[in-house]
Amino acid sequence: MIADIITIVRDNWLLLLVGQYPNGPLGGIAATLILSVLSIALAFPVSVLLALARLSKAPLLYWPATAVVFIARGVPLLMLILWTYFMVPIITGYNVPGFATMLVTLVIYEGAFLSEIVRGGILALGRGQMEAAKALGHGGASAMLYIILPQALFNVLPSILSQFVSAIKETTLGYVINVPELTFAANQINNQLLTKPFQVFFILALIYYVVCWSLTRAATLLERRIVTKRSGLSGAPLALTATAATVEP
Amino acid sequence: MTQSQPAQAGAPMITFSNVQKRYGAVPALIDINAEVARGEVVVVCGPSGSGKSTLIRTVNRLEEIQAGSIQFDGQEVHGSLRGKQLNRLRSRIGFVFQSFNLFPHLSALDNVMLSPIKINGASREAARATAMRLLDRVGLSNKIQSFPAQLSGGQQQRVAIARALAMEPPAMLFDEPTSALDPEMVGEVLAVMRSLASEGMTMMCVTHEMGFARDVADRVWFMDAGRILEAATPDEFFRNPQHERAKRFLADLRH
Amino acid sequence: MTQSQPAQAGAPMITFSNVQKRYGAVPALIDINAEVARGEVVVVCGPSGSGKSTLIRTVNRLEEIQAGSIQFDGQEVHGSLRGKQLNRLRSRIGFVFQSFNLFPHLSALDNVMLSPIKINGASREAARATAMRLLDRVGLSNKIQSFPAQLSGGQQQRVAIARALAMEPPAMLFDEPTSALDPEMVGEVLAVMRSLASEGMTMMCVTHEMGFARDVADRVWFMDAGRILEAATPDEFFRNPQHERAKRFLADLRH
Amino acid sequence: DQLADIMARKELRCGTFADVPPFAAPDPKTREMVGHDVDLCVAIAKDWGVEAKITPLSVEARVPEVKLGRVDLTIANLAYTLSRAEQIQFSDPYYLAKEMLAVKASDPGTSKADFKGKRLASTKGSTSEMSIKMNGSDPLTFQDTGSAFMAVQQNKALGMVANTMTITKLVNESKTKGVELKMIQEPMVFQPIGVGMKKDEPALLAKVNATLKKLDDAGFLNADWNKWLGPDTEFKMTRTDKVVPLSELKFEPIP
Amino acid sequence: MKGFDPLAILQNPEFGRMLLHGLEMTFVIAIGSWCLAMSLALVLLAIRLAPSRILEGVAIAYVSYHRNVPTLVQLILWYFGVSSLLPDQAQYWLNDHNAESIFAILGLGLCQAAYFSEDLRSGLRAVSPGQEEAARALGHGRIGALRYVLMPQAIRNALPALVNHSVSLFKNSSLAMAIGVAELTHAVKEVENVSFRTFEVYLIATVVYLVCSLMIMAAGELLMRRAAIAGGR
Ligand SMILES: Nc1ncnc2c1ncn2[C@@H]1O[C@H](COP(=O)(O)OP(=O)(O)OP(=O)(O)O)[C@@H](O)[C@H]1O
Ligand SMILES: Nc1ncnc2c1ncn2[C@@H]1O[C@H](COP(=O)(O)OP(=O)(O)OP(=O)(O)O)[C@@H](O)[C@H]1O
Ligand SMILES: [Mg+2]
Ligand SMILES: [Mg+2]
Repeated sequence: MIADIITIVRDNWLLLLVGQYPNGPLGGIAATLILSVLSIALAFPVSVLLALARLSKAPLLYWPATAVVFIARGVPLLMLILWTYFMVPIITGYNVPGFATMLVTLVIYEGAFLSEIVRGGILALGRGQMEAAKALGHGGASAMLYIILPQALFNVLPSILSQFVSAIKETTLGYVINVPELTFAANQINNQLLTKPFQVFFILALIYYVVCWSLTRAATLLERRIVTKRSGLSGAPLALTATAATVEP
Repeated sequence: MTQSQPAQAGAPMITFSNVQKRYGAVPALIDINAEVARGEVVVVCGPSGSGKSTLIRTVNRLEEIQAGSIQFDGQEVHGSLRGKQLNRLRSRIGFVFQSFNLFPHLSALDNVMLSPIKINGASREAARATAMRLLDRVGLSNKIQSFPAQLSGGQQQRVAIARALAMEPPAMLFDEPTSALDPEMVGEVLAVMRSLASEGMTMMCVTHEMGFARDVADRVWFMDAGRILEAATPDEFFRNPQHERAKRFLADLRH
Repeated sequence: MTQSQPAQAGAPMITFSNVQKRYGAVPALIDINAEVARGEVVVVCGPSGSGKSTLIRTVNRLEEIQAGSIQFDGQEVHGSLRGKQLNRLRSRIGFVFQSFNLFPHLSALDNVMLSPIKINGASREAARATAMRLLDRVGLSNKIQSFPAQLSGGQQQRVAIARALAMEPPAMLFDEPTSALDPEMVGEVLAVMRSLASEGMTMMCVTHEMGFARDVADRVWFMDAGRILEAATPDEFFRNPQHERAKRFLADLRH
Repeated sequence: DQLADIMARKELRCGTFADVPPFAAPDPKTREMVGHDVDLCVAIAKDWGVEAKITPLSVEARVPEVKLGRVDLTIANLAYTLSRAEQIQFSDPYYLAKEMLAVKASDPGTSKADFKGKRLASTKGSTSEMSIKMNGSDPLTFQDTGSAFMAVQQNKALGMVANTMTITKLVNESKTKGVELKMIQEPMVFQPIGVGMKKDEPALLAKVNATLKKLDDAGFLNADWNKWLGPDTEFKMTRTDKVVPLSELKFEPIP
Repeated sequence: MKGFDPLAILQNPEFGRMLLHGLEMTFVIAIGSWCLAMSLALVLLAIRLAPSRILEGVAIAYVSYHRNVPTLVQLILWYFGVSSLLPDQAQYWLNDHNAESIFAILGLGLCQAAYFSEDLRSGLRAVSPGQEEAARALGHGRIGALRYVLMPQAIRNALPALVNHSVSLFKNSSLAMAIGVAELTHAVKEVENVSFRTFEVYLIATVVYLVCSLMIMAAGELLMRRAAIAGGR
C-alpha cells in the first residue's frame, strides 16, 4: 500500500503538480491554487457590491442582488458550472475557454457566499458607527469607505479565509467541464492505473488536507490576533471552557 | 469651503417650530416649540422614553420629523436638504453619543483627523495640528497614538468630544455623554463640557447630572411623553418645578 | 433537602481569614480579614479595579482564592468542597449581577421558577406560587409573562433579585446592582434592597450609591488596590474618612 | 454551412475524451494528449488540408459542445442510439464496438442471461450502463472505470461491463493483481461507433463519410487500430470491421 | 434554442420515473445524513467541553480532517477504502443492503457533523459568560447550566448557521453519485445520456434543487421566527 503510493507519486508527481503543462493546459495543484486565488480575489469586490446592494433600500438594487445570492446558494455548484459553461458563450457570442468559465462560476458562487459574510460584518457593527459618521458629516459612500468597511472587512477576515478553503475544495468540480486541476489529474492517473483508486484518492486527500489545513491554521491564528487586538474594548468572548475554568473548582 | 451665510448674530442658533415626530403610530415628539440662543447652554432632562434623544437627534436629522420645522443657524434642517448639503450642515453640528462611537480601527489622533481631511479637504498637516491642539485641550496629549480599546470610557468620551470639535461646529449636542461611564470618570468629561460652555459654545445636553445642570445650564427643558413640559432657569426648575411630573422626577433622582 | 447544619446564631454569616487572590501575577485581594454578621448590611466601595467584585465573587466561589479561607454560615467555601455540595452551597447564597444576567429565553416567571424546580426539586405548583409571591414583592406581578428583553433595566434587575430570593438564601450579595441602570430606575431597585435589609437579610453590596450606604448600611468597607483600607460605620466613613485615598474617592464621586 | 467554415478557418476542431486511454488521454511521460481518436482526428484534418485542434471533453460536455457548434466533430467512442440520433447526427460507423461483461473467474455464470437481476458495475453515462439495463440487470455506476473494477474486486457488484478493450486489459491485469476475472464471451450489446456532428449539416456529413471510407480503404484505420489496440498492445485486438453506411448494418439499435 | 423542450423529458413516463426515483433517493440520503450529523455533532460538542486534553484533541482532529478534505474524496475513501477493511461477512451483508446509500449517508453525515458541531460551539461561545455565572451562582451544576440555560440559547444563536449548512448538506447529497448512488443528479445524467437533451434535464434539475433549497431556507426562517426570544436581542 505505502509502496504503491510512493510509486504513484514518483511516476506522476509532475502531472499532479502542473498537469499537462507545457504540452497542454496548466493543471494539477498549480491550476487548483490559481483558480481559487483568482476566484476569491475577484469574488471579493463582487461580494462587497452584492452586500451593499442587499443592504440598500432601493428595490432595484435589493431584489436582483437578493435573487443572485439565493440562486447561487440554492443550486449545487455543479449545476451552476454547467449553466455558465453552456450559457455564457450563447449570451456573449464569444467562445469562452473552460478555465474562464470555471473562474466566472466560482466568482459568482463564492461572491454570493462572501457577500453574506460581508453583510453580516456590516450589520454586526451596529448603528452607532454609521450614526457617528453621519453626524460628523460623512456621506454614505465616505462613511462606508473610511469607517464601516475597514472595520467590517477586518472583523470578517477569518470567515473570508475559511471561504477561501471552500473555494479550493470546490475547484474539484472543474473536472466536469474539463478544467484540468488536481482532482482531474488524479482521475487521469486513476484511469491509467485502473486498479488502484484507493491509493490515488488517498494521495489526493492528503494533498488537499495539507493545502487546506495550512490555510485553516492561518485563519485561526488571524482570528486569535483579531480577538487579542479587540479584547481591550469588548472583553473577548470567553469560550465556555475558559469561563468554566474560573467557575469550576 | 463655502460657508452657508450665517444668520444675524441676534437670531437663535436652533429653532423648533411645531415639530411632530412619530415612530410608526407612537408619538415621540408632540408639538415642540422652542429655541436655543447663540451661546446658550440648554440641559434637557426627563424620564426615560420621554423623547430627549429623539429631540436632539432631529437637530442634525439623524431622525426625520413628520411635521413642523427645525432651523439651525438660520438654515432649514428638514425639508429639501439632501446629500452634500445635508452632510455639510451635519458637519457643522457637533454630536456626542452616550456610547462614544469612536472608530475602533483608528487611533485617537486619526479619529480626530479623519473628518476634517475627508470632508473639509484639509491637508494632513493642518488636520494634525488641529487634532493635537484639541486632544491637548481635552487632556489627552499623551494618548494620541492609543486606540479606543486601549482607553478608559472617560478618555474615549473626551476623544469623541475632540473629534466633534475638529469640525469647528458652532454648536454641540450631547446625548447622555456620561451615563455609560464609571462614576469616577464622569467628572473628567463634565470638566471638558464646563470649559466649552465657559468659552461660549452653544450647547444642548441631554443629561441626568443635575449638578452640571445647576452650575452650567442657562435653561433646563423638562420633557415628558414627547412634550417639553417646562423650560426654566435651573434655579427656578430645581427650587420650584411647576409640574407634578417634574417634581416626581426630581424626587426619583435623589432616591 | 438536607440543610447543612447552621452554625450557632451568634456566629458571623461570612468570615474572610487571610484571603489572598491573584490573577496570574497580579494581586487582586491582599490579606483580607473581615466578617459580616448575621443580619448585617455591608456596603463595599472603592475605586475601579480595587477588587470589590473579586471580593464578593470569592464568597460563592465564582473566583478561586490562592490562600486563606472563607466561611459562609459556618461552612468552608473553598478547600475541598466539590460538585453537588458546592452547588448546594451556592444555591444558598443569593447573587445579583451588575448586568442582571437574566435568562433571555425564559419569561420573568420561568426565570424565577427554574432553579427551585431543577435544583431543589420543588413541584411546579409550589415553585409557581413562590415565584408569584416574590415577583409581587418586587412590584412586578403584572409582568410575569414578559421576557427580559421586554423589560426595562430596573425591572430586569428586580426580576433578578426575585430569582435569587426564590432559593431562600440566608444572605444576598450584590455587585453594583444599579450601575447599569438609568438614574430613574436606580430608585426602584434600591427600594427593593432597602426592604430586604429592613427584614433582616444579611447583605454585602458593592455600590456607588452613597445615599443607600448612608441610610441602610451597618458598615462600609472601603477598598483600594486589593485591601480593605477602612471598615467603619457610614457615619464615621462619610464624615471623617481616615485614608487620603478614601477622601479623594469621596471627592471624585461628588464631582 | 459548417464545412465551409472549417475550410475557411483552416482548422478542424475535434472533441475527444481526456482520460480514456487508449482513445484519448495524456501520455504519462510527455503529458501530451495521445490515442486512437486523436490520430483519427489528425488524419481527417490532414486529408482536408486543415489544422487539427483537439479539445478534450467531459462526458457531460461531449454532446452539447457539438450541438452548440463549439467543436466540429466529436470523436469520443460515441455509440449510435435512436434517441441520441434525434439530437445530433452520426457518421457511418468506423467500428462496431462490443460491450463485454467480466465477472470473477470463480463465478459459475457463463452467459449474460445468468446475470439477469444481478448487480453489475459500469461507468456513468455510458452505453455500458444502458446495456446492463437492457439485460434486465441492476446497474451500479461510477465516474471512472477504475472504480467499477474496484467495486467488482470488493464484491460490491458481481461483474462489470465495458468495451472490449477495457475488459481485455482488466482481465489481464486481474491475473497479477487482486481477484482474477474472466470475460463472458457473449457480448452484452453491439454498438456502432461513429463521429458525432451537429444536425442538418449535410455537406459536413457527406465529407466526413467520404473521408472515413477513404481512410479505411487506404488502410489507415487498421494501422491506427493496430498502433493502439492491436496484437502488439496489451489489448491484443484485431479490427475486422469496415466503414459501412448505417442503413446497411444489421443490428438492433439501442432505443 | 432550437428543439429546446423540457416537456419532452417530463412527459416521457420512463424519464419521469427515473427522475422521481432519483429525488426520492436524494431525500433519503439528505435526511439520513442530517440525522446522523446532528446526533454526532452533539457528541462532538460534549467531547470538546469535557475537561480532557486528549478527547479535545480527538475532536479537533476530527473536525480538521472533515473540513479540509473535499467531501467527494471523503466519500470515495469510505466506499472503497474503509469498506475493504471490514471483515468479509460484514462486506457481504453491506453489499446486500445497498452499501452505496449506507456509505453515502455515513460519509456525508460524518463530514457534516464537523460543521454542525462547530456551529453549535460558536453558538455556545456567543452566549455571554454572565449566563453561565448566573446559573452556577444559583447552584446549577455544569450539566444543569448547559441543559437549562446555555444550550437553549446556543441553539438559537446557531440556527442561521445550522440552516445554511443543512442547505449545503442537501446540495452535497449530489456527490453521492460518485459512489454509485442513484440520486437526483445521477438520474439527471442517466436521462441526459439516454436522451442527449442536456439543457432540458439540467434545467429541470436546477429548478428542483433550487426549490428544495429555498424550502429548507424558508423552513429555517420560520423556525428562527418561532424560536426568536420575545422582545428580540
Ligand atoms: N427607533 C425607534 N423605533 C420605535 N420607537 C422608538 C425608536 N426610538 C425611540 N422610540 C420610542 O420613542 C420614544 C422616545 O424615545 P427616546 O429614545 O427619545 O427617549 P429618551 O428620552 O431619550 O429616553 P432615555 O432616557 O431612555 O434615553 C420612546 O417611547 C421610545 O420607545
Ligand atoms: N479575569 C481577570 N483576569 C485578570 N485580571 C483580572 C480579572 N478580573 C479582574 N482582574 C483584575 O483584578 C483587579 C480587581 O478587579 P475587580 O473587578 O475586582 O475590581 P472592581 O473593584 O470590581 O472594579 P470595578 O469598580 O471596575 O468593577 C483589577 O486590577 C482587575 O484588572
Ligand atoms: Mg436617550
Ligand atoms: Mg466590579
